[in-house]
Amino acid sequence: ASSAPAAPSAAPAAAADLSACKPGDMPTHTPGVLTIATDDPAYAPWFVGNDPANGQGFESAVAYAVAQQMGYPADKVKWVKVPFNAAVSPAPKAFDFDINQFSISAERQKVVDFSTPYYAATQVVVGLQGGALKDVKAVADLTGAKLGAQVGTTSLIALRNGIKPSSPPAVFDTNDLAVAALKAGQVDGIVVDLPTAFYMTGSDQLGGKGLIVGQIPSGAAASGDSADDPFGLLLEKGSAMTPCVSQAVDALRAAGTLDKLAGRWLTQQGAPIL
Amino acid sequence: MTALQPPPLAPLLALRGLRKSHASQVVLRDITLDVPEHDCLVLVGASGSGKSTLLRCINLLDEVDDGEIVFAGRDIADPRINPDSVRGQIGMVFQAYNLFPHMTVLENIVLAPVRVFGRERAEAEAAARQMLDRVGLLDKAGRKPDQLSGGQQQRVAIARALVNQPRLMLFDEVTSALDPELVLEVLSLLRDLKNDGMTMLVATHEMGFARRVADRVCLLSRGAIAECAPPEAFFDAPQSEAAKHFLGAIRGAGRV
Amino acid sequence: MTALQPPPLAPLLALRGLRKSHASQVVLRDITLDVPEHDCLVLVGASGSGKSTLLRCINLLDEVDDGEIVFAGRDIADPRINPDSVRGQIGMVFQAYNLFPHMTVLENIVLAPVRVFGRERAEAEAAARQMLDRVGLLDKAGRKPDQLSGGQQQRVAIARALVNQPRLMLFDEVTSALDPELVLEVLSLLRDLKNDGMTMLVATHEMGFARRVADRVCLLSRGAIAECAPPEAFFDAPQSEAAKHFLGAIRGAGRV
Amino acid sequence: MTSDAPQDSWQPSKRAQERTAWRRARARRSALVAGVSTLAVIAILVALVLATPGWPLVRDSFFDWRYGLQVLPDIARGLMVNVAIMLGCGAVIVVLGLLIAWCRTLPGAVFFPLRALAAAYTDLFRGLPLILLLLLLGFGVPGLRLAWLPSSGLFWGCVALVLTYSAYVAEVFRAGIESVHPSQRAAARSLGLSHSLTMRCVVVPQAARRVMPPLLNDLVSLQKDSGLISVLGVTYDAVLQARIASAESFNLTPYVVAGLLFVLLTIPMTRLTDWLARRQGWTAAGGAL
Amino acid sequence: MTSDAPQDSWQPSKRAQERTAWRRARARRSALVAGVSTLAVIAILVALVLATPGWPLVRDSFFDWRYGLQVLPDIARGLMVNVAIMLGCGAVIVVLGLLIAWCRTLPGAVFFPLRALAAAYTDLFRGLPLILLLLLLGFGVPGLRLAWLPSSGLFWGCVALVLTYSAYVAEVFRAGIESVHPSQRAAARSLGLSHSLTMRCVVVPQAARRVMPPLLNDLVSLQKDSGLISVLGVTYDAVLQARIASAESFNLTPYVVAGLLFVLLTIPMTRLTDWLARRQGWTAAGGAL
Ligand SMILES: Nc1ncnc2c1ncn2[C@@H]1O[C@H](COP(=O)(O)OP(=O)(O)OP(=O)(O)O)[C@@H](O)[C@H]1O
Ligand SMILES: Nc1ncnc2c1ncn2[C@@H]1O[C@H](COP(=O)(O)OP(=O)(O)OP(=O)(O)O)[C@@H](O)[C@H]1O
Ligand SMILES: [Mg+2]
Ligand SMILES: [Mg+2]
Repeated sequence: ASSAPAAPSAAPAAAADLSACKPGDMPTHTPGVLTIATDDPAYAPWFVGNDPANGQGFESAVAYAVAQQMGYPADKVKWVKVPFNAAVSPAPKAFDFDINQFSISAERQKVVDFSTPYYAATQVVVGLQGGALKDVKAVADLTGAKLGAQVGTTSLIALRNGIKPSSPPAVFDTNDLAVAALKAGQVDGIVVDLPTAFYMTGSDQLGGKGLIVGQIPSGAAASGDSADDPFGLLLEKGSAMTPCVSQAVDALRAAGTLDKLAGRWLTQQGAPIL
Repeated sequence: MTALQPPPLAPLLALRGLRKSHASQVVLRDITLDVPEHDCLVLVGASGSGKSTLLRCINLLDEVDDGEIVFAGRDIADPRINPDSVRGQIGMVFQAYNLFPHMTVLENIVLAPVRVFGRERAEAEAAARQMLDRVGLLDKAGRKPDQLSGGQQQRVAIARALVNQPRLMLFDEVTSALDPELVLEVLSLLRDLKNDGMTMLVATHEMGFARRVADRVCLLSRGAIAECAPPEAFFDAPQSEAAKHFLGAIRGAGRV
Repeated sequence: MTALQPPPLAPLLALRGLRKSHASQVVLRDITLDVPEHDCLVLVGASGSGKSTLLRCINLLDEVDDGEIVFAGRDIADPRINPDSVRGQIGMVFQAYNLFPHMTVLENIVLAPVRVFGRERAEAEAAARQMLDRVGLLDKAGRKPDQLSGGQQQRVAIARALVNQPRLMLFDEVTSALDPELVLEVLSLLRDLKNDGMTMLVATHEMGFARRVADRVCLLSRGAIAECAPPEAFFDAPQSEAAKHFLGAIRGAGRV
Repeated sequence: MTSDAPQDSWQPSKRAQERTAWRRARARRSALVAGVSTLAVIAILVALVLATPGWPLVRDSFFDWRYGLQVLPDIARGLMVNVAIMLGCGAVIVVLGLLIAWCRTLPGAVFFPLRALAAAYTDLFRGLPLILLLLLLGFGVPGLRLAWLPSSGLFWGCVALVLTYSAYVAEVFRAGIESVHPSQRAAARSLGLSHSLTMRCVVVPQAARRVMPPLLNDLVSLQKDSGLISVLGVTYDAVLQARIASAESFNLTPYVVAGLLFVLLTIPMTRLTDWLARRQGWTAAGGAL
Repeated sequence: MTSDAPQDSWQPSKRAQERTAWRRARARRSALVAGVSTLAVIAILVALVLATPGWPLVRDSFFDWRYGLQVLPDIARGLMVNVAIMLGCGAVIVVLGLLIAWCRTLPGAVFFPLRALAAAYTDLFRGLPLILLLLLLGFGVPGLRLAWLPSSGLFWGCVALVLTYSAYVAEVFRAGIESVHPSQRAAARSLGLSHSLTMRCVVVPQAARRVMPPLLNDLVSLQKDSGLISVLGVTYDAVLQARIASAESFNLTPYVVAGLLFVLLTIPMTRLTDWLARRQGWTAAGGAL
């Protein structure tokens, strides 16, 4: 499993003019304040208690770190709740950037801007202890299983391309519903990113009966241009702040802050590779 | 005419102390009446005197408040009676015709024979066509009721009721929309029916009709029977005040 | 009666070569007819001969295929005419009454005065009550039509049409559901109307009515006017074959 | 001319009393049979469910009343949003729907274009999924960045609801209008009422009562769908509140709470419209035949 | 006894021809006015939209036809799912809805319990949000782990649809049944038809035609809601396909494609039912008055 990716190459805007990045004084949505968005509900372990402003959870911590880097201390940060569709729509955005496990892809960059990646997740299969997947040792053992994943995530792509299941995967609106289906025995397993998987099995979300079956080997998840699942901060298409945000992310990565935060908030090791 | 028939033993229909009210208004009060088999009883009375209501009660379309309706020896006002078995033996022609607008004339007529009496469709249609021919509407068999004139609708309603060959027929203003010539036809139709043994209860404003067809004429006045008599006696020597008043008014209108 | 009135100059209503067909069936053919002002013209004819259709055409409820309907000097069959302005001056009583079931009797009657003629509601209600009193239904003002007997509904329909004080009244079977006494009342009502200067076109099967009220009687036969004559001439010396046949049938029915 | 039978001092005969008693007894017996059998069926079902191996898990997932009570205030607040949107849009929808139905029933060849336009409107907006209209109007229109256009997501969400539901309601009204017998129209026109007065005073009132139940269908479903506006990120309706609450706790009880609140809200609405519809005009249910 | 006027060799008079010509001309003119003004309005709107600063972004988001074409096969396949569910459930729903409406209109005190049960059914299932029923049945029931109960999510999803929509359809039918004048029922009963024959042969046929438009409303909306089963992760309906495609690309064109397909599907359904309804019985739209 990898955490912060080594190269910032995924964000083409990174090479743009950086002279406009005056700390604490950028053309933000609300002057003088950095407005950061995430969805409602915001899920653990990325956020804690559905409250992004508490600084707890990986993405909340990253957001504050990026803000700090850009010259906006915590009291100059304002959080807004923006649903997925609104974040990706062509309507004017009510935020400066949105942090919500958005995977970077070329297709998506036609409508929005991304910062350089702040995290890269691997995808794992979660089942139930004593369930149909308890004896799975290799990806080949999974092809006949009934698996599901959340719509719009790299998990779904990894499921499709990495496992190539014999029956179409079950697609869920949210991971909550995927978990409900797993609990009800409607699916044998679900594919989620590794931190989420640890959270699911560690909390009582699966009633303590969750089981991390294993990682889908990276590369098997290949969806066109990205090998793993790099998350980027999402900005309005053509936003003047994209280079500055990327610059801040790059700086945090270089300083090891991202790794440190990941280590603090996310459990990332311990899943066998299938 | 009545003299030709032997005096009937038990009435086919006997009403005993019938009472019916709508909300606060008492529409029928203490109606007692016998209709012997094969007889034609004509109900006359002012508008709103309760003629239609009485016919509806006999056909169990309205629930009476009190009293008995003895039909063929059974008290059909009793709630323990299955009204459908009774209604199948009683035909009714409504004042407003009440044809089924979504069916053609022919379908209107064959509905009951096929559905209720389980007759073959072909046979029922043949009988229906024969009935239609009798009321002069054979060429309208495929029409919808909305495409017929008032008199044509009334005749279809008559055909529909008669095709079931009921034991008792209730006619409500059966000739109101008919021209004189048709009245004659319907009149002779009713006479034929009577000769075939049909028992009839006819509510009408046509005094000529009452005079010619009735075995007995009953005057309904304010929801009660004021007088019942053979037509000659009723029209020529009325006994009750109500009948005298009624006939006086009619004479003034030149209707008798 | 006709002799008392001066001969009218221009007819209030003149039909010229009227033709009307329903789908493939020709219902009215080449109807030409004058109704002088203050006259009462009675239409008689067999059931289905086209009486109701003719009245509907005059009231522009049906579109004619051909011909002119000259009302008060204007050809109202012309599509350029606004039919509402015409209908406001013509009252009609339908064979099936067509009362509005969601309104009380009183509301039925005041609807047009208030909405079309812009009269004060209080004033309109007073007029409506007066009309209701004339037809003997003042106590039923607050009832719904479904709670009335057939004859009561017919009288409400008459009141509803008359309260607009139209220049021409079209009555379709206006006494069919009425008892003889009421017929007399309605008859005198129509006579009063005539004396007040109303022009009337009445389709009826009541020959007694035709004889007593009509200035002229017209026989409609198979969609065409067979004969038009003053009542005495029409009933006692019919000219056309159709009229002779019609009257013969009526005599047989004992209706004249 | 005539007058009704006078009131009298009638006392039901013994026969009538016996009949009434028999009818009552039968009604009571049928109520008893139905009540007992319904209760029995429910009891058996409940017992069956409680005995299943999965019940404890399902109970914790769906029927955690303690948690339900805890989220109730949030969800009730969300329900207020549903109700507010339903009331606001509902009024516009009924008026617009009536207008469109009206256009569709205009007579004569002259009004063919208006009829065709109204039909096209109905076809289009009834056919389009609400979610598409919400996205298109809620994001597409503000995305055009026109200063003089309102850019409020709530506004455009309401517009989407109005467009969709007015198409449904128009069809409901059309059915009602066409169910009024043409002779009623003829009678009104013969009194001199114009087409539009005829519609307003005679046809629509009769139609309105007949269409009450399907109209209420649409209002109930509008109330639920009003929550869809929250895809635009502008409102917190009851279902979104339930989703948020259930995401926090991995517990689906909030959905059950929201569902029950919706039911509690629709029942009085149903009774009210039924009562309104029944107050006037004939009524069939429970009648004599 | 009587007979109609015989056919004749009538030729329209010059006056009649002139009137017909005038009527035609007026109809033509109104069609022209309406057509031109509609086109003008559309053209102006389109021009306005095209000129906005945000248009290129909106175009790329919603009207990327190249991308739309690319996702079309997936979405069309999804639509087949919608249609299949709609047809399968639709049949059950109509039958069940009719049955419930029937129960609600049973006469007499004896049937009060049945009426009350039917009313309770309608209240409950019309009021519950579909999403709750889907979750409860789709996850709750299989969660009970009863071997003898079907555990297919698709099955329970369809049950949820049937429960919800049969409540709606029951109300539609009830409105139709109650709109048939009681005198029709009286006439049928007087012929000896039982209550149920009266319903089947006289009342329901008349009601059915009157309720066609609202019934179609419910079928159209069922067709769209059938996609909601996909919250259970069991089907790929058109909207889910659109969501998957658009979530991958952040492009909303797939929704537009799905929306257009839905509209294309509902239009023939609408025309068909209109035609069915109009074939029999009176009709008002475009009539003479
Ligand atoms: N549903 C009802 N509710 C209240 N009153 C009613 C109802 N139906 C009828 N009535 C009243 O009952 C009385 C009798 O009505 P019915 O129809 O029996 O009269 P009728 O003798 O047939 O009169 P007609 O000769 O005019 O048809 C009338 O005064 C009428 O107003
Ligand atoms: N909508 C229609 N479609 C087809 N034919 C119709 C329609 N309306 C009426 N007719 C036919 O036109 C003829 C004339 O009907 P109309 O109602 O004018 O007769 P009428 O003289 O009033 O008869 P009645 O005395 O029975 O009321 C009838 O044969 C009838 O069947
Ligand atoms: Mg009567
Ligand atoms: Mg007629």
